Amino acid sequence: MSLGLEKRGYGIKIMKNKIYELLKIGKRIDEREPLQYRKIEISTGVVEKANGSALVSLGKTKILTGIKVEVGTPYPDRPNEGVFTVNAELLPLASKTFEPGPPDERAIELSRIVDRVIRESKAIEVEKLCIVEGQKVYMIFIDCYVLDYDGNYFDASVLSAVAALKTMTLPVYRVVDGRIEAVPGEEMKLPMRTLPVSVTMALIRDKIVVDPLPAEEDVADTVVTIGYDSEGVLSAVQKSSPGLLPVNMFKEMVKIGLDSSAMLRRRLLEGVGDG
Amino acid sequence: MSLGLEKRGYGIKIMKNKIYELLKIGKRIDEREPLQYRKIEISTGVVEKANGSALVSLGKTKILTGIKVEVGTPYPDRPNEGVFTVNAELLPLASKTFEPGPPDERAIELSRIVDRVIRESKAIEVEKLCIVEGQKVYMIFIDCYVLDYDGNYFDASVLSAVAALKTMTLPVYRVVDGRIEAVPGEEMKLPMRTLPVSVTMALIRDKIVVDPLPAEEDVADTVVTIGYDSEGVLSAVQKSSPGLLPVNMFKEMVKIGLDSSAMLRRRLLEGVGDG
Amino acid sequence: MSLGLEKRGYGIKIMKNKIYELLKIGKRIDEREPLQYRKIEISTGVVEKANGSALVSLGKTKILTGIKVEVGTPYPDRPNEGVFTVNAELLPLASKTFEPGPPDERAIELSRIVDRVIRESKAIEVEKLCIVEGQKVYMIFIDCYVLDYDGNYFDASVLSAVAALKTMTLPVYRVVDGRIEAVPGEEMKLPMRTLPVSVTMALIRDKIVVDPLPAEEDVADTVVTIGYDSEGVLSAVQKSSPGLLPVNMFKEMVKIGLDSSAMLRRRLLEGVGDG
Amino acid sequence: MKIRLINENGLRVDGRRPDEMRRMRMEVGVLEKTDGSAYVELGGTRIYAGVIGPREVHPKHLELPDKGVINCRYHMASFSVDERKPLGMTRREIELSKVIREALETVVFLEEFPRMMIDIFVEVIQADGGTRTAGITAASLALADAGIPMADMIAAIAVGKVDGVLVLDINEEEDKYGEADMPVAIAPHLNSIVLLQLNGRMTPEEVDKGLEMAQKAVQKIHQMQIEALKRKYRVEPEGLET
Amino acid sequence: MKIRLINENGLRVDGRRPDEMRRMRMEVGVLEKTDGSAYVELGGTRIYAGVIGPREVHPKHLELPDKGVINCRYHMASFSVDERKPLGMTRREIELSKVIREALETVVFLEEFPRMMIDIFVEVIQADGGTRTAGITAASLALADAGIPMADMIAAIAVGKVDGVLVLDINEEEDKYGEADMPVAIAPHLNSIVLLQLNGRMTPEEVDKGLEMAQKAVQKIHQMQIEALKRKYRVEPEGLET
Amino acid sequence: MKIRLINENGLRVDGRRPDEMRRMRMEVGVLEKTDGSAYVELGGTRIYAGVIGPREVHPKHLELPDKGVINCRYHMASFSVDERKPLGMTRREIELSKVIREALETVVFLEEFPRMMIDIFVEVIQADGGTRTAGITAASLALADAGIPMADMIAAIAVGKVDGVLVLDINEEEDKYGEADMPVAIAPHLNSIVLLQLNGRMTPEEVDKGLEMAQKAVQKIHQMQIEALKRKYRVEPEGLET
Repeated sequence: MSLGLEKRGYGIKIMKNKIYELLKIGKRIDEREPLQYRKIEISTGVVEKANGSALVSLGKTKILTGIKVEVGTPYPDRPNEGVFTVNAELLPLASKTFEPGPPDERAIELSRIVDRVIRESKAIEVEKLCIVEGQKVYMIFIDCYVLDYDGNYFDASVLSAVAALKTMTLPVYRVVDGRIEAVPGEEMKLPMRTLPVSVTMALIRDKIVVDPLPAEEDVADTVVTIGYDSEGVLSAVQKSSPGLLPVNMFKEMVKIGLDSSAMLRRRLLEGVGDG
Repeated sequence: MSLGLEKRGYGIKIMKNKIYELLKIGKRIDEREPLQYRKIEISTGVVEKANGSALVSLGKTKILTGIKVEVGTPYPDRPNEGVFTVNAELLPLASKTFEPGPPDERAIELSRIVDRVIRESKAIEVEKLCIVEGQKVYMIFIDCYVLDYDGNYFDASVLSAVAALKTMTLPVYRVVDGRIEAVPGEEMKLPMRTLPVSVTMALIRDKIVVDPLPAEEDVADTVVTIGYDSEGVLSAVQKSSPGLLPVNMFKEMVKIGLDSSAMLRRRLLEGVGDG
Repeated sequence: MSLGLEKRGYGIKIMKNKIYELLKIGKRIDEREPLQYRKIEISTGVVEKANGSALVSLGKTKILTGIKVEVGTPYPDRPNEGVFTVNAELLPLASKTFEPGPPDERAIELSRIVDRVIRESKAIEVEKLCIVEGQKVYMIFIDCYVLDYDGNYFDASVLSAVAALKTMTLPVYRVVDGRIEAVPGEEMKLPMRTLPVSVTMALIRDKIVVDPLPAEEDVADTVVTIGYDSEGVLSAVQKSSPGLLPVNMFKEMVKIGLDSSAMLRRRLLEGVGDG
Repeated sequence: MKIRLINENGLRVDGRRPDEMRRMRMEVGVLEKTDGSAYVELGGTRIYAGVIGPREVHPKHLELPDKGVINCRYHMASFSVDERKPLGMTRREIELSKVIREALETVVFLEEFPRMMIDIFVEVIQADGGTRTAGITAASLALADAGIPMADMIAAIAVGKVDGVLVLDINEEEDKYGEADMPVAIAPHLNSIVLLQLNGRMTPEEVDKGLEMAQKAVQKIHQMQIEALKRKYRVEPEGLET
Repeated sequence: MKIRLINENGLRVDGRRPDEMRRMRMEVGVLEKTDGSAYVELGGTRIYAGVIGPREVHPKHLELPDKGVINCRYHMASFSVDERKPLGMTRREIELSKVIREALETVVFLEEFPRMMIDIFVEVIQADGGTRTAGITAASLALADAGIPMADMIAAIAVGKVDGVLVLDINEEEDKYGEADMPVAIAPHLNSIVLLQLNGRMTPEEVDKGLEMAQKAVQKIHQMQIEALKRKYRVEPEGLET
Repeated sequence: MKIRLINENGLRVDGRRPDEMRRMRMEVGVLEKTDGSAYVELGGTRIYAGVIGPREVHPKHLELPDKGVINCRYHMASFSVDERKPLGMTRREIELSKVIREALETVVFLEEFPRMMIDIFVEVIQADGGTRTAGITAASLALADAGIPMADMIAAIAVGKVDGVLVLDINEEEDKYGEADMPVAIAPHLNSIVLLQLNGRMTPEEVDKGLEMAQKAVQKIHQMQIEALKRKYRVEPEGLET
């Protein structure tokens, strides 16, 4: 069951007017410009026990992604492809609106968006993650934890997951007497095709802002996240909030997002030491 | 935990008197006679993706059963028998008294009664559903969904499940190089020994009615479901409601049920195109 | 989530004064001396379907442990060791404070303490429970049910579990044509190194009592359980309640517990017929 | 199905005649913390039942203004059966909790407990056939022990069919390899069935005959229940028996 | 990915042209116990939607003083898909329940139902592509059938890309082996998107073009919705059609 | 158990002396949305703790009229351990949540928060031994940072026994292959233990000696806690350090 509980009373209307008046003169409540992201910080390799990890700050929002690699069985219809899964948790210390317990619909939506941005852009070369066809493949578990939530966990999680993927290492396996074993001391990088990023935008009346704050999301008409690969091709879209999205406003978002995605990818490359 | 929450206040007593007065002159609130079923409609093959399916209406009660076939491992103590399981769900759009979430005790009781009527009558020749002894057998998943609930989901579910079984097809497997594979284009019918049906009766004071409406169940002293095979042998009984059931009234029910079961089996055969 | 809900109002304070005044003259509310256990009764072999079982009464507290043996796969890093697990359930008929449903934190703590007392004392010679190295080992399921709760389920559960282990029998397996089969009529005892017991003590101001009653636990500053093996070596400690435990009081407890453990072990040996 | 369940002398696997019950033992007031309790042994089947209440309904929104509610849990210990039962409630246990509750609900005067709840816990320590009927017999005793007013004290037994013969009180082996199992609970003074199930094939005549066997047995069980209650509540004449 | 989804004549696996929808059938008022209901068939996709409410919020603490709340469950029958779906809600179903709820919430006048709840149930009987969009189309009809006041009646369709070609209303095979799936729900009179997702690779230009295809199709679907409602509510002129 | 944990020079696998702690780093106020927070690093162990509250009790029926309630969750990230930890709470995490809560509850003046709730969240980002003790040290700092009045500020450390030698602050390898692990939390000004567990074999004398080692270490850790708090709350003299 999905239950709608957004409270939109008079306070929201006053706030919306205030935010909109600022936007009309190209300003936001935290002094940013409409199409400006907050400060991005990326640290990788922060959890040595993980095969890959990255802590990403986007303003005050903070996401930690860790990746674990196991060896498992491929899906029967994809016998020579590795497998990956994405999970996201909204830790209760990240926000007073998050609760402990099994992932709620927001956490599930987040994990599925991160998954989609990565999967549909074909970022991971899964066909290079086969060890023994039909029997043994790499299984990659990508787990994102929201440590601090101050809006836009979508883009921060994608950055964090991709930074962790880009910097992770996998053990190398060989087949000995029909059994696989890790080659001691050998490791490999994850083969990747592209570096997908996502851009989240809020529509406030006729104005679009990127990387919205919670207050901006509260007053927004709607919120949209778009994933792009390195060639500027879209790999995922999610309208993640109720509200009307005029078709022309969405077309505008696709363009704005494309610009932002290039900036985010540059920051990502710098952050993983490839910039 | 099983929790009893039936509310039986004054309204129920007035209703009971009214229903009983009608019964004394051989009438029911919907104009039926005491031992008359509501209109039965049976459509099979309604879900092409299922191996078998049937939509059954019993008055305004509507049940959709779909069957999926998989290949699995037999139980160790029955190495050459196929396996079947029955599940039932009370969809929340079928009644305002059904709630989304995991099956409650009513749904579990329903699924177990349908299972018992089929299993104990030995309707399915499970010993013909073995592919490789001890290793590979057919697994048959019978899933009943209550789409509309206007009383007596027991008999309607049994009819729906048996109609789906009777009209389903199974892929034919052969063993090639120690592995099993489906023979392209070949299918077989499910081997069946008998066509079990169930008859649900409500006792209202000293009167018995078949196929009770919710209002009749509400005022009934108790409700009993009896399963019969094609030879008139009982395969299942369930008193599914609190209340006193005098022994002689139950004996009467066994007889009434036997008559109704013959009628239901005729309707079932017509419905599956064998009538 | 662990939620603290102990209610400590004025009633508790009055009770605490009363209990403490008695303790100052070496008495307890049930006439025992501070370091005296309640009456212990041990019956073994009470459930024939189990491989081992024991019903233990400690005053009015009653624990039934049953043990089932299966054959399973060893852990990869312990290819030639058998496996055992402990589970504990607080049956709702044992106390009005227990609720049906999945084990709560108290039940989980109990099962983990019983596990620790047994596991860390190396009581079970797991390396003798291997059937085929890396493939087949004995799996021992120790399930403790609290049937009646009148305080101190820790020590009673350990007694019950160890009595069941000490008197249980395991089937003997042999390998025939690469498959294992039970040798008909042959059984063996569980190989054990030591007989661990636990001693639970409550601190009430500066007084220590063993085997506390619920009323004593309610007023206690804190409660501690210590496990000992046959040589008087500690294998487990658990402070299982909030409250301050002065370091010297704990050192005192370690000594008191050692004495009580010897008494408990004697009772255990009598109870299993080895005394 | 080559196992023979009735031998050439017409006797059953455990030597009983078809209409013979296993040894049954009952004791009332066996638990310390419930408001009523009982222990029932029927052959290898062993069961504790405990009743807590009437007490406040929890959670609150389930309370009824004009009558009490009954909660019932039938639960088996993991080691009570041949193959270890997984922890948690199986679908079978959930179904049996329902039919046992409905049987007991039939005789309890719920109108006397508006806004209250009565919890009934049936714990199967060992299962050797007939656990639901022995469980009802025990729960009924526990309710009586708790002083809950009832229209009648329910007693219950299972009838079965093995090798084509109707038998009383089937044990697990008969249940497993036999043709039918029909558990019956009866309110004896009201001459009415309160629980009835059938798993397996029986003709209408066999059902009739089985019910009669059950009715007779229930009279005896009911008598034993009364004895068990008397044993607990009897004013002991000068320190005789326990 | 050797399966060819567009043949030499530019036709799709089921013979359709790229911009051709599958046969769509709608019926309103198909369920007995809901306050509003609808059935939608789109090719092999078959969906029931039912609306219950407005009614009291349960559990109570979820009620809002100034507006109503909407509950939505998108659920697939176990046999609706090629490989049996396990019982219970998958993560996919939970996500789709959220986006469908948000789409519908956008147009319902929630302020008119303070302290009330509206339940929307979407049951997928068979899934052959486009279940979320057909589900929204059905749910929207069910809301209208229940008399819930709405700013607009939503209609929805998926656009996809297969073998490099933009196609309308992709079926399951196209979804599985194709390059992209873009479900779109639109409030036609408000000319606004209310649900939008994309799985798969599309250039900005393709997204634009796909949206235009969806907009056109949605107009048709909206018309069908109105026809379906009319069929139910029309005063029949002397016993014509059903 | 052939792994040697103490070498010929009496040094441990990571080169430490038996009574030597690993490098410990603490920082207060590291999270944005909690009312108090801390980060603690102890060797490879890394932990965040956050405190939310006092706030209204949810669900309502758990509130106490005369004092506050404390909720505590100790939780490990899936990748914090060598073998990926499954999502959800393991039995170990549930037990540790209980003992950590009880330790903290001992010193918080709960009477000052009638009808209120304080949530304590301990998140283990990487586990290299001593997570529960480092978690308590962090949680205690977070409580202080949140301004919750406490009788004392708890500090904690684990003592262990490896190759027969008592060692302070065992790391994961020592925990795995060693003989005993004894986590201890102490309220230093009250000179009392607030958490104590032992897994493994230790003689009474070793337990005594181990406790003394822990007591000494706890004094140091407590001092570090005070420094960490000062760093945050100090009025910075003209732009010095962070």
